[in-house]
Amino acid sequence: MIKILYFASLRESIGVAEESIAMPATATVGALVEALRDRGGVYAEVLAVTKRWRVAVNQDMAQLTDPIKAGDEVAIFPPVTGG
Amino acid sequence: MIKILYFASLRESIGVAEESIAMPATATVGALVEALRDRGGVYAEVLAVTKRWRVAVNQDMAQLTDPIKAGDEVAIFPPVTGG
Amino acid sequence: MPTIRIQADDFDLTHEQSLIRERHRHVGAIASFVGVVRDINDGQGVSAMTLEHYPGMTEKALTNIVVDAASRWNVIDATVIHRIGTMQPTDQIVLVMVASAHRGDAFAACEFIMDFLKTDAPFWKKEQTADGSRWVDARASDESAQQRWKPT
Amino acid sequence: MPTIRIQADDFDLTHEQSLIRERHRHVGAIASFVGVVRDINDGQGVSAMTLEHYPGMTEKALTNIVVDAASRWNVIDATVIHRIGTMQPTDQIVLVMVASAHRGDAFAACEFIMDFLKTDAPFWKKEQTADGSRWVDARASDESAQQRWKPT
Repeated sequence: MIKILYFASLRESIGVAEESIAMPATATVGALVEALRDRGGVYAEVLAVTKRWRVAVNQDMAQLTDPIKAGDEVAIFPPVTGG
Repeated sequence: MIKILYFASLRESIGVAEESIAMPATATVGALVEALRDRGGVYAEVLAVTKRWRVAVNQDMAQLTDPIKAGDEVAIFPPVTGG
Repeated sequence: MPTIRIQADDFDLTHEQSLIRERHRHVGAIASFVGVVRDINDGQGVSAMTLEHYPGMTEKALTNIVVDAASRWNVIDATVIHRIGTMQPTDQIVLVMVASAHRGDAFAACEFIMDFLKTDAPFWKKEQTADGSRWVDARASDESAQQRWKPT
Repeated sequence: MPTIRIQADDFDLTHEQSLIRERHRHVGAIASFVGVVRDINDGQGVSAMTLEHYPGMTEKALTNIVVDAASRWNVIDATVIHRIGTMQPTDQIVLVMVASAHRGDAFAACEFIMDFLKTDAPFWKKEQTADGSRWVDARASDESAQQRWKPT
């Protein structure tokens, strides 16, 4: 299982802060986002390719082509605005 | 009369912090420094053209070609080292 | 070596700076940056600001940024404090403090850390305005400020 | 508008910054620089440092520098405090604090003021070392730091 965390506006739109999802052993960040988007509804909306969102894997910023494996912590969030 | 102030190492070398000197009505900073240098001794030494010193007229940094007139306050000092 | 703290409480500039000065006798220059809640943003009045973050990743990201800075400039010590929770206009949000032997390094490292904090540290601001609350949009200017540190 | 002070007494960073924050509700960024007495200079131990200045001209020169900075960047408020007299290693010597709406202006104006203070404000340092006291030489690097602000 892969743990998914949502933050800020994404967390509010989706309505959950955390969930778990099963993925094939050789999945990528892009495949995970695709799987979430395929759920339709708010997922398809907030994760649309035209929207600006970021992904971190195990607390490091990640690219769509980066691999993910069982036990990873994947976070999806809007561009950061701290400071 | 023109008031002359010396600071830091120049004040210590010359041994006075302040003096007054009479100058022609159309004098320049360069002419004043020349007149002081002509005294010889420590003046000639610390105000040598090869030494790095700065001049301010009425509390603004000045050039050798700048004019000076009676009543002006002229300060001569080494390059500044504050901060 | 660097001090990285995420906290709801306010911080005290003099206190943080004294800690650094007491620890190192070779420090000649300390550059600091404090981000403050403004009472206006994008033309609208702001009555309060709430900071959300990603626990764990924030500390990791900030540590990486400070380590990067220390590899580029002389950094004797550094402190980064970022507040979370709800703040009011004029409240302090963030502190970046860098101590070096000389001022050029302190200034550059401090600004570098701030620029990367803005683009890489997982914090999000939500503003309270007369029209309700809104998430603050990321600024393109923050992206370009970060890009200019890229080696050319 | 700017606060310019020459004083023998130490200063308090938090206090100076609070004064600025209380006066202005549009401030989003405060960049500060503190110069500190190092226990070493040019390879020799320093036990004390005495600062001499040119009363009157110092205030005038610092005011001009801050006015120049405010003509180039958004400067909502600025504070410059320079100590005179005798100080020990780890003591604060100088504070330059600049408040702006955004951080780029605060950083640039703060560094600009420090760079010009180093070359244009009439202060002189005398160090106490094991070999006696010596006047500190001006650094070529300070001259070049100042020159880079010239319009190109």
